[in-house]
Amino acid sequence: MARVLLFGRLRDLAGWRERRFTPAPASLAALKAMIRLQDEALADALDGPGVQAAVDKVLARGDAALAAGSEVAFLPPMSGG
Amino acid sequence: MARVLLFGRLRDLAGWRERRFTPAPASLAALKAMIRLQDEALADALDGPGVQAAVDKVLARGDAALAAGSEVAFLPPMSGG
Amino acid sequence: MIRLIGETFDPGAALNAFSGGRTVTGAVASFLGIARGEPGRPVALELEAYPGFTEARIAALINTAIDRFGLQDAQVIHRVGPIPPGEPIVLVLTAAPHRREAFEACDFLMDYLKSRAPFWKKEYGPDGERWVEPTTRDLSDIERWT
Amino acid sequence: MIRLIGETFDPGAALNAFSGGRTVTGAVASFLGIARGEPGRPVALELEAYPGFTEARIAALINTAIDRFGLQDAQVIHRVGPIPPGEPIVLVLTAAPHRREAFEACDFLMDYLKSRAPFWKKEYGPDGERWVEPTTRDLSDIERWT
Repeated sequence: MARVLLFGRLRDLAGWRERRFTPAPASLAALKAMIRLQDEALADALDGPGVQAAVDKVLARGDAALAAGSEVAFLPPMSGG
Repeated sequence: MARVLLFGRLRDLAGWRERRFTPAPASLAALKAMIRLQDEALADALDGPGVQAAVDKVLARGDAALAAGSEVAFLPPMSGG
Repeated sequence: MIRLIGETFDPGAALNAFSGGRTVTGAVASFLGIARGEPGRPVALELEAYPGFTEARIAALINTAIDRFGLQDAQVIHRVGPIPPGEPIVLVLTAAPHRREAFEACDFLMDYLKSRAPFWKKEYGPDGERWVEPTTRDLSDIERWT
Repeated sequence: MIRLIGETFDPGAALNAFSGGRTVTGAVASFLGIARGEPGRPVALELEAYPGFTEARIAALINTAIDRFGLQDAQVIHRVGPIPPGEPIVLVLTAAPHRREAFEACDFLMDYLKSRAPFWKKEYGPDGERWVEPTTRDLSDIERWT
């Protein structure tokens, strides 16, 4: 199982904030492939400009491995202040 | 009569803060000459680096004319904040 | 120190608490961001954070600023959730022996908060809502520090 | 607005009064200068102004900053007289639609206050008293704005 969190415009696009994916994907790339099977528009957006991923609250690259129970967050361009 | 005000280190040097000079000097240069007759060290300091003069609360050049009753302030280098 | 807060806060009290009792600090710079918007509208913007991650990233950013500018202290207070027009969004405070370091560190922290800190901001305007992303100016501002 | 004040003041209350109720201002920058010195000493420094002249020069400086940076408002509160260690000396507040202008104007005002505003400052240190004049750094700081 991987727990996936969406923020900002990605959440609005998908229509959900948090979802579990089972069985646990072995990598970030595998998780994205699972997402693409369900929601192509969301998968395209995850690969869009400026979107970053964090695995267990650490920024990760596209080929990062996932452990069972990993928390994966997809982060669109950030803007605070 | 001209009213002369000293600020900062000029006041410490002269030992006074405000003094009247009579008869009224016709210019800033004439006032400085009157001061030199009394206190050469102060006159040297008035000609020192960074010292400005204000006549009636407006910054003035060395050859500025003075009216009777003018207020002349000698301002050493400024530092606020 | 970083504090995320879900309701309005008192910037003046924060400034006094931060600056009070210091005798080796000569300089405290601050920046207060305020939600612009038509008075009377219930919400000017809404800020979302990623709890845990957002605080950790900003704490790391504050430590970077402290090292880079030789600060004595720095603090960020940042709102999350809906913010009515006129209310504070963010307060950044920096303390240093001299003014240049305090100013630059405050400026640096704001530039990073605007385009690198994990917040997502929705603006509610007369034409509806939209997600705000860093502006061209935000992106050129942050280039100054690299 | 410029205010010279002979006793301690509350920077937080001033920040709140300045920033409160604004809905078109996005950015308020501030700088607070604090008297450094050994705690327990009665006086860290003493500031002298030229009443009338000092206020007029600072009011003109504030207007210059408002024009140059497109500010919505700016305020300077400046102590005169003896100042114990840890007490505020100066508070500069600037309000603008965006942060860069607010920061730059605050920085500009402080640079001018440090080397061009009619104040004379005596420092009381462990080795006695001395008149403070603008430092080399103050003089190079102000060159940035010409």
